[in-house]
Amino acid sequence: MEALQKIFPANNFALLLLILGMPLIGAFVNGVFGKRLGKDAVRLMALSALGISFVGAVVSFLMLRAVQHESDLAARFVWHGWEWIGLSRAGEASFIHAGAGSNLIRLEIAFSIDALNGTMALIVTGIGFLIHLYSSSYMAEDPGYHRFFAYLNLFIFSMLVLILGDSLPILFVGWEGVGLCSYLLIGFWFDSEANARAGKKAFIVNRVGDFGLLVAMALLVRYTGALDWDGINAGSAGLLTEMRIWDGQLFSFLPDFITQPRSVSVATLVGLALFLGCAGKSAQVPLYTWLPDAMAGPTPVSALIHAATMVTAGIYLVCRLSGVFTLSPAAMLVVASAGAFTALFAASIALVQRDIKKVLAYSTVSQLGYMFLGVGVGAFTAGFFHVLTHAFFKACLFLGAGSVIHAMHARIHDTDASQDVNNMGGLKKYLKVTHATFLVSVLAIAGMPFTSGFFSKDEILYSAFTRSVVSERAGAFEWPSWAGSVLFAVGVTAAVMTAFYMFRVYFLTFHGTFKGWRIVPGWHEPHGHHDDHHHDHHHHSGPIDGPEPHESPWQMTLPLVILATLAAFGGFLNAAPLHIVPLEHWLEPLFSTLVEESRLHNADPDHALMMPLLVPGVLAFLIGTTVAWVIYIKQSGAPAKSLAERFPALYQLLVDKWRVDELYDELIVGSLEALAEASVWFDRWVVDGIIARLTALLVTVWGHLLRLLQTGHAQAYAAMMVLGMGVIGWFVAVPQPKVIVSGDAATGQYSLQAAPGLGYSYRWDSNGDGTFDSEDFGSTAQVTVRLDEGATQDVRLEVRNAFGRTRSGVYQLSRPRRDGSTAMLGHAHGVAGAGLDLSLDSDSTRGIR
Amino acid sequence: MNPLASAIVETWPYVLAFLIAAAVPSRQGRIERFALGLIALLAVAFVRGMWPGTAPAGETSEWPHLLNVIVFLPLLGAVAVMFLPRQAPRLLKRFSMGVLLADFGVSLLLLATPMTNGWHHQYITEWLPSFGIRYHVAVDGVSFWLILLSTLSSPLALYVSFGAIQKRTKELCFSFLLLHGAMLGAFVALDLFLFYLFWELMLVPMILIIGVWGGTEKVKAAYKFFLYTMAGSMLMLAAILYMVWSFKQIEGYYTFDYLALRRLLLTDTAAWLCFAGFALAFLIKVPMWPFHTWLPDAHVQAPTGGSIILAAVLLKLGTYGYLRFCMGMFEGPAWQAGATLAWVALLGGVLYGALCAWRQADIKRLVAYSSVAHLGFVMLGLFSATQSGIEGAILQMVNHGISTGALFMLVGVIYDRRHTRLASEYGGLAKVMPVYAALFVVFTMASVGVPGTNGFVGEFMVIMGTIVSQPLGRWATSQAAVAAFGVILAAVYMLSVVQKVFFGPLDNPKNQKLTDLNTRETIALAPLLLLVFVVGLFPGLLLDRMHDTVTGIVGRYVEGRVAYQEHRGQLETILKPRSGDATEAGYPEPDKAAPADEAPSVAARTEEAR
Amino acid sequence: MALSDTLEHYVLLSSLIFTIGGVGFLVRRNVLVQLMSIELMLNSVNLLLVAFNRVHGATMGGQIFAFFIIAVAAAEVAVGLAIILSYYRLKSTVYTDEADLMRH
Amino acid sequence: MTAGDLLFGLCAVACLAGAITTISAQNPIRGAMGLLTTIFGIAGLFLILSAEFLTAIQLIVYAGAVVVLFVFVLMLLGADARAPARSGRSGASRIFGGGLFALISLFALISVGGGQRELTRFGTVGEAHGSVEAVGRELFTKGIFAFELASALLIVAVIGAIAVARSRQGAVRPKKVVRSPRDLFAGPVHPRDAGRPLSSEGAE
Repeated sequence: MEALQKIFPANNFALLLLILGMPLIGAFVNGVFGKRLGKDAVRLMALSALGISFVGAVVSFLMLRAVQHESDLAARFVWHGWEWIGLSRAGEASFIHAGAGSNLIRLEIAFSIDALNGTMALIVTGIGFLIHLYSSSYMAEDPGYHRFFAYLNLFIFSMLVLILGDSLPILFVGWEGVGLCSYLLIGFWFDSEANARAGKKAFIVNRVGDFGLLVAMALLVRYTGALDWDGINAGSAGLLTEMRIWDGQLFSFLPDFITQPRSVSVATLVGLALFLGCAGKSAQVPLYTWLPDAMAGPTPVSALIHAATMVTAGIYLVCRLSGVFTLSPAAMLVVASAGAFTALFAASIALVQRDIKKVLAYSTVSQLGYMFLGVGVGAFTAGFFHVLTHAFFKACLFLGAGSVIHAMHARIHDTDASQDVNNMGGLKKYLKVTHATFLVSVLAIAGMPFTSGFFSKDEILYSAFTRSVVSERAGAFEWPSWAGSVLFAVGVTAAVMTAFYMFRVYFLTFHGTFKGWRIVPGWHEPHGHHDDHHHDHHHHSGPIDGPEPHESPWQMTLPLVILATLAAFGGFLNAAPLHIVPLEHWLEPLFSTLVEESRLHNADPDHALMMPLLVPGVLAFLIGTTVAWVIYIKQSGAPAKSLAERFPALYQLLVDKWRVDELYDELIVGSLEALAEASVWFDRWVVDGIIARLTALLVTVWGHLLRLLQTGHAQAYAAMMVLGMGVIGWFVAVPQPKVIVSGDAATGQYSLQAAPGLGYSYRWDSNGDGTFDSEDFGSTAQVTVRLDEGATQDVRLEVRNAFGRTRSGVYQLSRPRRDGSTAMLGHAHGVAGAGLDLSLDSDSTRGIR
Repeated sequence: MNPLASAIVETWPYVLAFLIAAAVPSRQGRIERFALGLIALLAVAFVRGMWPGTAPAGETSEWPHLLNVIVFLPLLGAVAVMFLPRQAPRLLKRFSMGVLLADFGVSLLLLATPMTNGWHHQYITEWLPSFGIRYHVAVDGVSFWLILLSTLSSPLALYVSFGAIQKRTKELCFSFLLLHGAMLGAFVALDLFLFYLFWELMLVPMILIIGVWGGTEKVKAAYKFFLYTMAGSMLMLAAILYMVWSFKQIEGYYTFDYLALRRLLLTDTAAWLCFAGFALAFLIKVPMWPFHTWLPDAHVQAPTGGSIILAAVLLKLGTYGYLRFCMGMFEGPAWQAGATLAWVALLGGVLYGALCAWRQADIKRLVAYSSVAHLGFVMLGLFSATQSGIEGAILQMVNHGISTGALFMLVGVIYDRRHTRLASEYGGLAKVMPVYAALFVVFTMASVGVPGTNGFVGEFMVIMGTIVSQPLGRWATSQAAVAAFGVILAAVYMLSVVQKVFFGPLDNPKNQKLTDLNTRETIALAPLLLLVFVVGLFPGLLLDRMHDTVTGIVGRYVEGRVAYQEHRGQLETILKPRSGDATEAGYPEPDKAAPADEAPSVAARTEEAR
Repeated sequence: MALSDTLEHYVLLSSLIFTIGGVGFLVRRNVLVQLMSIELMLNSVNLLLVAFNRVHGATMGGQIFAFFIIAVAAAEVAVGLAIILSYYRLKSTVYTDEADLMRH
Repeated sequence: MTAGDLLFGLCAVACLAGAITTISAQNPIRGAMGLLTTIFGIAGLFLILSAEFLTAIQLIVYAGAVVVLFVFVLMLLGADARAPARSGRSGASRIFGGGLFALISLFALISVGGGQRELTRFGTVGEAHGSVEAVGRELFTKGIFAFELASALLIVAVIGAIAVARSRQGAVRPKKVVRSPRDLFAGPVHPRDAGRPLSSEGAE
């Protein structure tokens, strides 16, 4: 251990590179060279990559544990990469102007591992390894083998980046990375339109969540000035500032609740934005719709991504940023109630689904709801604990379902039919191991006492009843007193439903008689690929004969066994009622550094209510189980049918998943499409019409008008020329008494420069006495005049040109006073002499004698 | 350690990169393997050489003629092409490729200079002294990367064109070389006359490329492009002349130099008009709503190579010009207009462009509208006028050049095979063209801005710069939110086209026999593919070099705005004081021979007698 | 006073002739008449030159000028008439209405 | 009222009358005759201005050559030279011409009559002024170069006249003009490309 700590010091923990790097290398090799290397090499590469990084995760976990043992503080190992980008702080411009330059928020590529994400990394790599092993035989016949494992390794890499990233942007990298991988894996059999569409839907719904994450990051940059975990927690005080989100600058006749300004603390905004991201990734209301469709992917993918790891990223983020969330009770209440509602809602849908994977998917959504309920009420350990246990039993359930489907494909080559529980039944005598493991996991998720699910779920319910989040600030939002009990009630109801639908699936699948025999023969493949490898039984027909469903190879059963064991006994990691709580001790130092105790209010500090509150949980398990047993074993499904017939509308509504997808299609997608159509129309006809077509039209019109002048007759052009010459000749023939006055008010020296012209001769009246300085015209083109301050004087100029025409102009010069009253220079008035016509006035012309 | 070992330690990354890349192609082909290996090796060298902190410190000696070579090599090449025989197309192709690659190589020398604040490789010489017009070129952290971007993308574009175009090779080579030289000139020119000259010179070869080698509506598109750009640049010319004149009124000598003219503090109306003149020219080029409609037509009609150049470099001249000239010379108006224009960039560019893109049947048209959206981001970053906003904008210019250029290349690939660009014609292509599909998805993700790719870094920095921006004022937060929303839309339209083209059943019989990427296309796409990840993971390589310059720009912007506020409402045009820092090296001093001989402006106000 | 030895009268006369010629050139559409109008103008200029030469009697530049103008006029008429002929062959008319190709 | 004045009056009247006839006659033959009258009048004025040589030249070249040439052409064209049946626009143009005439002559009158300077009287000149030998001497000493140029010009003019007037086979059609810059893109850039499609999709 010491040796290891020497090799990997806490502040430069290069072991993380190994954990992260191996899956990446695996992805690259499998993706680029896999086709040439062949299946065995691909399998070897993928498994070894996962195995090594699992070992690395274990080692670093042990090292963490060693450190935390000797010091009860939260241990944390960091690896600093390189600087990524620098971001401006708020108010940059002002302190640049102050000459301070711009000091940036340095974001670096850095990874860290501590109690929380150390555990997470164990789950990801460990369960990831098991599922890789499983898929290595499950996908054996698929032509896209190398592609599949490349995606899978890439996913593990992105997931590790997500949980190990030391700052929000790095987490975001992994966040989008897992989204991308799930997009690729859902659409793995892309040649059916539906799968591709499901992948796209998943990606885009996740993008909606990412929008929230981006906004949250922006707000954090502005108000905390940091994006790495430490910095955010350090600067989280800045999040308490109120932000004006609505200033009622509107018409006064509107009611008050519109026109009065509203403001909310930034922490709430950040919390809600973050939760939008979490809801997108962890399939919570309102963004859960993508997860059931995501079952279009191969079953191991559903187990790994859509049950065990990726979908829990939201809970991880809430735990990681618990310091920010707990600042805003409102946001936390939203998180908790959204979780509770999701748990109930998804469970209600799962009651009637026929597709085994769909049932599991909705149960996943519902369980994720539980987790959010847990973290929402501030019981982060409980929520995270449920992440763990859920990873165990749900992965096991999915893999078991995969094994079942794989067995069903012996009979049926059709995805939908092979996953329909009504086509199964009685499988327990064919699939022994699968049946056993499946049963264990069902018990766990249903919450049978002393299984993992029991402990985790009941701790969540207990905390939901007792705990709440308070804010130390006066006037801040406070939880209503009934919140706890309502959340608890909802949780228990959902628990009943969970027990019921899980056992429904179990009974329908493994008990009763195998209905697979009676399936009409001749299932022809509607499309090319399947997650099956029984092409030899492709063309069999005849309902009775044909292959029997059979157990899967060991690569598939071994993971089932391991996971089932974990599902059974994993609960003792944190068995609060028995006071065996290693996990709590393990995580407690971390959360105590993140969240001040003052923000979390616990109505039951001395756990007096713990035992009583176990009762409803146990009852829920018993009720759900017995009802399921009665309906599906005792009376073999008759009551279910009769119920469905009695309330057809309700039943259909549940089967159609409350028709939320349709709602979204109509409401959001439809309106967006309409908007897009409108803007395309606008672009073509309005923007282009005005900017381009209208301008062109104007130009054309003018062109046609001016073209009328172009007769093409030389005479017309000549006529224009003559007219022009006439005008010029006119100007030449008429003398122009123009003067440029220059000078400055300071000295009072003004000089008048007469314009030159054809044979011009001038005479001046420079002193303004009305008589010309010299009677006869001379060649003096310039006179200078001296003025006193404020004095004003007229200067008269008479010009005679070659034809003997004369004209005269008068210029008024005035010099401003020191006080700066503006000078009116060269202001002309009453001009004696010839006007603009050629009138022969007396003083300027002698007629012909 | 002995030299051999150290040499091995030094060189193993290159060797490794070379070997891995050379092993990638599955088909036989010595050239392809070698080229890919070389490209990977160069990428590694780039990363190692440009690693922040490793830049040569202090004043390295700069070769003054470097920019002249970079600019005039292609121009001379264009002249030389005119004298080559058109009967020898291979000679023509090799010659012009050689010239462009040589230009690229020379431009790599720029990397050696640490882009400290101020001008580098400055070269000044009198051109038309009587009008104070000088040949004044220099490079700083902003134009630096754009030069490299164009010197990189031009050879790729020409190389791709050779695959598709067999007609009039001579004219093609001539146009590309001329266009290349003109663009580079516009990026480095610091004399407004020189800038205007190059700016207009670009139009001629571009209109030829669109109009001669374009699609069915090529002439219409070429006209539209030409008229739009021309309309803007005329106003810019008027503004330039007015500024030169008013500078003469004050200092008494003519100069077209940027360094001198940016000192002008015009009267309010004049400042706004001149700003509008410049801004219109640049915003049309960007293009920003509502002047964007020339872009889809031009892109759809232009040949692949033309589209690449158009998207990768030509549009950047608009954004570059806005940053350099509008924000550099009219801080006050730019500051005030920025708050409004940011909304235009967001609603008209990011959202509207994305929505329009979503509904396009023609893939190329879709990519064109996506450029409108991307450049909306760029402009938003510029308007935000924060360090990270502007850096993100410049980075986004480069990213857009990389990813959109690659996307146009990829669209050209299927266009060459099927001669249609309608997405509905395709479907399930991932079956027959796996490599092509993979690359398309990668570049789609880059264009959508998935973290880890280059697109994300730019958009992220822009959004983060927007929310803390001061010019945008109280709207900064909501604008950042809208910008973030634009990220969703990007995913919507890009993924829909990917799904339409590559996924689903391969039902169109015409697509059954499509061949995957050929050697030429692979080689052309490889460097862009590497850059996507290099920039996405190590943006510091680029940001490090532009950092000082951007800091200086932001500082000048803020101070200039303050000066404008003080000068507000006065009737006299005055000059800002010389800052005297490094950015004023090469300021045009008046030559002794020309004293201020202009009479005081009383003459202007003299009225005439009847 | 005497009419014949006053410069202004010659100037007046020649300007009148010139004007008549110009008007003729502008209003008539018969190419031949236009050509004649040109001749009129040239003659008026000749007259002016000679008259001024009479004022400055020392030299004879004006008359020399007039001489050359006459020469040029002769050449112009020759070429002009030739052009008219070919134009006539082209359009089979001597009226300038038809001659509007410049418009395009 | 001297003989000179009388002669001046006659010649002036002749010039004006002839000029007006020239431009107003419907029949070009009459116009040619009017031109002849004007030429004779101007010749007379030359005589008054003691430019005997020019008088002779005027009569020989104009009356002898130019007018005769006109008449020849008129004969050649025959009736086609007459005014066409329709004479559109003539009314407007006459008004235009008349107005122009009036305006310019008014301007001329004023500018001659106006002004305060004395009217310019001719001085006396030597006998030799304008005589053949005087003009000849000037011509062949100072103006020899111009003289030679003029002869060259005449040669060129004659040759040009022949070249232009020579009748070709068939009528000459006007060449196709570039009606719009669009045509710059149409058509091959080089003869080698003639007949090939321009755009790249025409390729296959």
